[in-house]
Amino acid sequence: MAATPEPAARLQWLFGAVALPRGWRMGAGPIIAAAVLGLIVLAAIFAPLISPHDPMTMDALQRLKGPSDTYLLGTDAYGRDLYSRVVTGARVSLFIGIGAAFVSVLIGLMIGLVSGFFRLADAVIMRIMDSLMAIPSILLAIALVALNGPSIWSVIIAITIPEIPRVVRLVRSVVLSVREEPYVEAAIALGSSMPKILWQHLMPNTLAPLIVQATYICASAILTEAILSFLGAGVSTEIPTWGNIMAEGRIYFQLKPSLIFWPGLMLSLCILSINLLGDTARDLLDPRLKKREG
Amino acid sequence: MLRIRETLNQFRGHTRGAVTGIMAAALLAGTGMATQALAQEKTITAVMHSGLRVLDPIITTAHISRNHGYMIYDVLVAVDENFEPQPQMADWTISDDNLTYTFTLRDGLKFHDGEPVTAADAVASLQRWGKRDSGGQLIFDVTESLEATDDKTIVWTLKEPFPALLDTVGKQSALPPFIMPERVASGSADEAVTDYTGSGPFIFVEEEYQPGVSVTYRKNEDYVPREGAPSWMAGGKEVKVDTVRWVTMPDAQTAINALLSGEIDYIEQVQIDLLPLLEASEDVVVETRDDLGYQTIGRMNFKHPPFDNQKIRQAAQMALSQEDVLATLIGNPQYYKVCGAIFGCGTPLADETGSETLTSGGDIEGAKKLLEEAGYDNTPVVLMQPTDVVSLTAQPVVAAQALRQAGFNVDMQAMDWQTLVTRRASQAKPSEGGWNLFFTNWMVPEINSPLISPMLNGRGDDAWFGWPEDQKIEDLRAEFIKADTPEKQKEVASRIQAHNMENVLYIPLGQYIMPQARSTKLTGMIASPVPVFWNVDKVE
Amino acid sequence: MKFKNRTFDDAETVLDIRNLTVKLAGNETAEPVLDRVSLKIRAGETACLVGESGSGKSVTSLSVMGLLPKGSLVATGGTIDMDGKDLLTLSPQAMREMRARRISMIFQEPMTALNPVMRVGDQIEEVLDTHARLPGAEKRRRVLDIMDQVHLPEVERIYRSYPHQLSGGQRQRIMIAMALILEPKLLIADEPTTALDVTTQQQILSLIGELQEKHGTAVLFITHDMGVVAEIADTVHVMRLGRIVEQAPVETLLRHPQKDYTKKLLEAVPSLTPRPYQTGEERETVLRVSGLQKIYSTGTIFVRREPTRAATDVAFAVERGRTLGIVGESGSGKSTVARCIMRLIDPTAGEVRVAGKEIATLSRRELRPLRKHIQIVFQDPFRSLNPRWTIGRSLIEGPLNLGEDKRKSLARAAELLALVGLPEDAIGRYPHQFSGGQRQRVAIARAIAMEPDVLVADEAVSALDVSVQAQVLELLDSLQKKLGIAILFITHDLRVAAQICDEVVVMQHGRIVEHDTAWNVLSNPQHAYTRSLIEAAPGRFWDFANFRELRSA
Amino acid sequence: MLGYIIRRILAVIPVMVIVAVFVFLLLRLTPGDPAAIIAGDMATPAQLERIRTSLGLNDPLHVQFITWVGLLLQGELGTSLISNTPVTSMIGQRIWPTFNIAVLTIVLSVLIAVPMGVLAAWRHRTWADYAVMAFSVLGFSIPVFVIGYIFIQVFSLELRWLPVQGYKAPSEGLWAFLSRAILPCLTLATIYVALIARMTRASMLEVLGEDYIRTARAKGVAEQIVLFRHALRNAAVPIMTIIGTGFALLIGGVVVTESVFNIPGIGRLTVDAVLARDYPVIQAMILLTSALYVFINLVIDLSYTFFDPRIRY
Repeated sequence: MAATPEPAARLQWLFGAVALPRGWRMGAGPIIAAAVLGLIVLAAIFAPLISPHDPMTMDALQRLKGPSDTYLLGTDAYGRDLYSRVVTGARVSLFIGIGAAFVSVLIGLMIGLVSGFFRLADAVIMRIMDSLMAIPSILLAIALVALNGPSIWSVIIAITIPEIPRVVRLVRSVVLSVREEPYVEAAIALGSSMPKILWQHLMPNTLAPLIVQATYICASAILTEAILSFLGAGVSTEIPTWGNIMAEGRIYFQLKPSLIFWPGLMLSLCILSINLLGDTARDLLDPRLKKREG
Repeated sequence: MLRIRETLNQFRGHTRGAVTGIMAAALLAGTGMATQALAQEKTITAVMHSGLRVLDPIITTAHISRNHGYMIYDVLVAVDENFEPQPQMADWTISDDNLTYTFTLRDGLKFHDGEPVTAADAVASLQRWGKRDSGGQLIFDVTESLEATDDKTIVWTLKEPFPALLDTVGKQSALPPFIMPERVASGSADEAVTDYTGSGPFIFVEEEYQPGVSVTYRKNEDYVPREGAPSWMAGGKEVKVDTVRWVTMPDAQTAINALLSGEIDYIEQVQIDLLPLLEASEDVVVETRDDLGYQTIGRMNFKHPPFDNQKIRQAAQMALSQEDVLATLIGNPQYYKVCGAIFGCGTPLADETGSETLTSGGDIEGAKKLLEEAGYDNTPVVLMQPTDVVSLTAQPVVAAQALRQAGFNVDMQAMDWQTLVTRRASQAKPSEGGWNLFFTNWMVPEINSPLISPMLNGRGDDAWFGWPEDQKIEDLRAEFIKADTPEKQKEVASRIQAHNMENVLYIPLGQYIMPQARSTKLTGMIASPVPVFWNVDKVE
Repeated sequence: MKFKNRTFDDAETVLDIRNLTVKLAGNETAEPVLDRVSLKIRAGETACLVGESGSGKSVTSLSVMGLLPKGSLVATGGTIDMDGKDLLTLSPQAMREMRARRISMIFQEPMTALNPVMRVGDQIEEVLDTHARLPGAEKRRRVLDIMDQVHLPEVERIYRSYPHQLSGGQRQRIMIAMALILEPKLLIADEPTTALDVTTQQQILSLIGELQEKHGTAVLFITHDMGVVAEIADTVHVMRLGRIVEQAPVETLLRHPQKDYTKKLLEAVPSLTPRPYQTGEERETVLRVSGLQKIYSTGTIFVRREPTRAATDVAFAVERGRTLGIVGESGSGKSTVARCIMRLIDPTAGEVRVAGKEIATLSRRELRPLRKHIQIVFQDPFRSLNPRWTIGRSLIEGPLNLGEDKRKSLARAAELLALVGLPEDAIGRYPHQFSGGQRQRVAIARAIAMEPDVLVADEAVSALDVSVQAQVLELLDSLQKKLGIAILFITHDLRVAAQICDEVVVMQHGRIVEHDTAWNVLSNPQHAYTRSLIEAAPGRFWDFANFRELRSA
Repeated sequence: MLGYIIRRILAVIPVMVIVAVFVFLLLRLTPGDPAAIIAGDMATPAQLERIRTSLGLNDPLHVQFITWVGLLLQGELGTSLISNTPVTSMIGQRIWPTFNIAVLTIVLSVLIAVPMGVLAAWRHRTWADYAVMAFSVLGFSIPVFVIGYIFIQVFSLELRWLPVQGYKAPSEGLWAFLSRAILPCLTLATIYVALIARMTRASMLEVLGEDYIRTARAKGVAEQIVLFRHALRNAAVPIMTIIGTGFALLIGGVVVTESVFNIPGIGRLTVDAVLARDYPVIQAMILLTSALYVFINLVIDLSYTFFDPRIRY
């Protein structure tokens, strides 16, 4: 290409011309959210370095101890260091969140593009998607995890399957609305092939809403993992996740609330941040809301 | 604050009274039981350790179904707290050659439908039980005939003596021979019964039964208790309340809060860690129901490497420490006991031979050495960990850590209990859906004799999960059956103990007790491994 | 041409705006949106506020109503005087009481301006509920009365109707009824006819005039259409970039514009005089449509509905280097025809021959190589370019599809940009960096890049300001001369058609009612419908560009 | 309208068929053995095998499927493998607590959330808006069971205003019902309120930017009438939609809430059934909730005609 677009223009490419309003001021909320999330991600990455103890090593003599110099936040029912577990838990929880978001967006995007553009496939695909939507996701997740064994991947798959129809619908609705746009019709008139139109004209339009959707999937996946753990269908307690730390600690809710409090706090902060960033992105990317806000 | 709370309590008391009034009125209108003074209706609400789902106590060994069995059924013979068989529904005589047992039903036995209990009912029930219970099978292996000679007399003739017959028929766990009407008991032993007519002290209220949630028992007004004080499952079962409701609470803390606030009367099992919540209350008593409690155990798969090698089994056993397991599982030393006896400490056959490493904190170094000698090739050990059963989550985790320290390559796989139960039945290779090691808990009365302990079966594929082929244990068991004096039995039992530790048929990991908690309003509850609701009164 | 020439020297001043300044909220340094606007309207007067988009016309009217969007625009200076009160300083409550009673407003889009989920009768009645306490029967009588006054048929039925059940003209009548029911002194009309067809526009304009006369209402009329100005204005205020550049009585302004901007604005208004038909050499026919038909069946297997005939028996031909205009009001089927020819939709029957090849029945795949012969320019310049693509990428999309070399195509794209009058560096920029007119030039360049035989311009200048419109029309004309392209020009605007077309086809209800040279159609219309279209064109006797009456008329 | 309803109901058929096949295969092709839970710890492999045969679990898959579908077509949901009780009567016992709690939750949520959302949109970019948004983001960020525990701790254990657990039917007295239902409902409502408030706000923001709102204001109509008569009704369709789709969320919450507050509802029934591999119950429950979901969304689609006269089916 003759001219390389400047960075701002690259962003423009992703979000479309309507997306980035001029003179937009970022409130404090999203900045704090980004900072918190950044810290959590860093903690997750460097978990082995900042954990004073192995998060899986038990010490029967140190069960349910309060905070001390050795155990920053105390210990759990197996005498494992709570602080190290919460920090390490960030890894798995984030992995599940990001993994579920990534997989469902990827699969949903493919199916949605096809469905949005090919009438015949659409009828069949949407029936199947409607059916998947109709199955209550938490029950499906419990069933899938209980039946396949509670590994991280079965949790991710269990969360992903109910999310896919939502992504498909989103992508499809974008495709359906954009395919009537004059520039797409112009591309047809210019003799562009269907796959090319699909991928080059339509697909980029789905990215912005998909990013927003991905943040919600990520947040809800982390929450769902916690709920699955609570119901006894989560990841093995040997691998700490915020969900199963809480699930293990829940019977001590009154005696030793810190077992729920700290992972719960981290989880809520994390999801709060992701949701806030998602909301900010949505407010930025949604031209309808923008119109009103000038 | 305190004052406010008091006021609030009073307020609450008032409203609750009002609500009870409304409810009572509704009940009156609904059932037409206007004559009975409802203020005197005594109901015990009890939170049991698990939800009742299988109503046939013969088809399953689930403890909750057995407990249910003791509520609505009665047994011919029952073992008392001294492990002595005592007459319950029937008295007996034994012929001099020890081959013929004659049982005579006592008077006044009636099923809930009003029909008298006959010898034919008992025979059908015993026969169905014999198809399910392993001890029962052993007896029927040597049975010549079992007949009802008249309405009250049952004659059981053996081909060879079976000294433990009464102990087996009178055992408390896991499958006691409950007596059902013949029409019910003559059905298949593989299909659960659907007619819940018993002759026991309580009547099952079918309309109010919610599987897994709650079950209601009404007092059997026609039940005639045996003379004498109750002792375990023997003695007089006198019912002093009108209704007993068992409810399940999936959340342990909810149950405790409910007991503290007086919404329920009784919790069958309290997690030791939560005891501090109850200790502060003056309205609640925490106590142990019996001193035997549970034995927690590990079982290996003899069919697949590495545990098909006796030395490696020994190495694994050597690495484990009962203290570590119990401390993690239970925490409070008051409620657990390091015990190397496979038949359980506090039982007649208890013997701790060969359990030194287990009871003294494990010997990681020794295990390492043994492992090296055995030429362990780093085959992964697939260790199954149930995530949804509180009393089984700690053992695998502790064991995995110890085994790893000893040099094992441990692959701990988490699953829910159902998956574990399914998977342990699989004889496939561990890499193909099989397994190497799992843990479970037994009530001590379920394993306190070589006759009933499922782990001591050495018949290969016909043995319990793990499938050891061990002729020696089979010989020892045969010897035990023949032993006709307690001394002889004890002697054989100690050899069985030694052999078990040597061949590592299973690893006893110690004993623990689950205390119960009850409202101080409940009085007269007897000590027994099985929670019973006869003899209990509720005083307001 | 007769202009209104009443004097209002004695009339009472209804609204007096002085030095009104409006700024972006929270941005004191930016250019004001309105810069010291002063404006006086007297009883019975129609003041027209004209200007191109972004000139501040609507902001002025919203300031008067006190309806500036909260948090984004604020009035920072000046006064708006009415009834001796400064509207800018009134409390919200007091301002609410002024509305509908003293000042009312009607808006451009009658569809969106009416609440879609309320019956229109209730919406009118709500004005009475808000400002007057009347018994139910009296209320209803007054509502029906005003509905009668705006010449709505079957008032009882319409009273109970929802907006979507009415036509555009009826909806605008409802809006007018709502605005005038309390006989306010001032009516603000913000482009009230822009969204309407030309015949409906004429009716609405005369209705406003009629009611104004009856009630002596002052009208502040906002429009971009000089024709409308010539028809209805007493006084004209020309706005540009937030300032009033010229104010004068209508005739003075149209005959003797003082300011360059005003002149430019007037000169850009296309003349209704058609360009003379160039008879001449026989030319090759590049597009031939015959028997074209498009039927939409809306029924389902459960509900039988009458199918909609969007186009019936449409036939025409376009020769190389010529322009054929298709003229008609909304719903006449003109866009359907364009889209069928482009094969964006599939015609139900008929033939479309492009460059000698029949394309109406080809499959999409077979069609693709033939696409180069016929290209299209759409109405909305903001949506016809992919916002994520650089101009260059958009321009070479077609050539690349034809398998051309990328480097060569880019070089050619640069040439094309020069051809349509855009700077060369535009090639690496994005659509949002350009104005509407510039984008339309890019869209034209993109179509031209395929070197088509036929260019379909579907309302290609309708969304543009009049000055920009003139430039784009000029560009099309010059391209046609240079490249010999045939143009199929679809428009609702007779003035534009007169400017650019050699031949005109007039469509109504999906059928061609008249087909002749532009000259003949405009100067000697044969069909009644064509005549009504021409008669409805506002200011049709005035030659705006030359500040005088139309000679030929 | 009637034609539309018939068409919609016909369209449900393929959906339910896919759900049924999907669920059936999902359950049968994954490990798990109901016979094992029935028999308990001491059963030998041979005994398990006999129980499996008697339950019909050893039949070929297609035979099991046909048997099940045959039952379904007769309106039978089968019998629980574990407790031997007809599934219909199990669901019959357990559905009312869930239903009552769910209805109360939805009513409560709408009553709280809609005014919140309207307020936030009206006072856009003020502290009121930020407060509502903060709440609705927070509502999404705390696991349901944690919310439940906090409520129990505060209202039942500290303040002692309400019982900690249990369920009483409304027929047993309104206060008996409400005192036990209020905490689970509030717990469940948290996330639902967040969802609805957020959607109300977004939808209202969009509507408040519409021309007819400007028209209403130009008429001098008071602000609350603008908000509630003009705006809210136009904003209703997306709000209704989210109430419908949020139903799935509610089911998820119900499962957890029933555990925390010990309510004998269908949520726990399903979880227990899954953990026990009680296939007929799981199948029935998923089929039932799916059908309910489809039905609720049909009702919601029909409700659009009430809010928006332009929508005609």
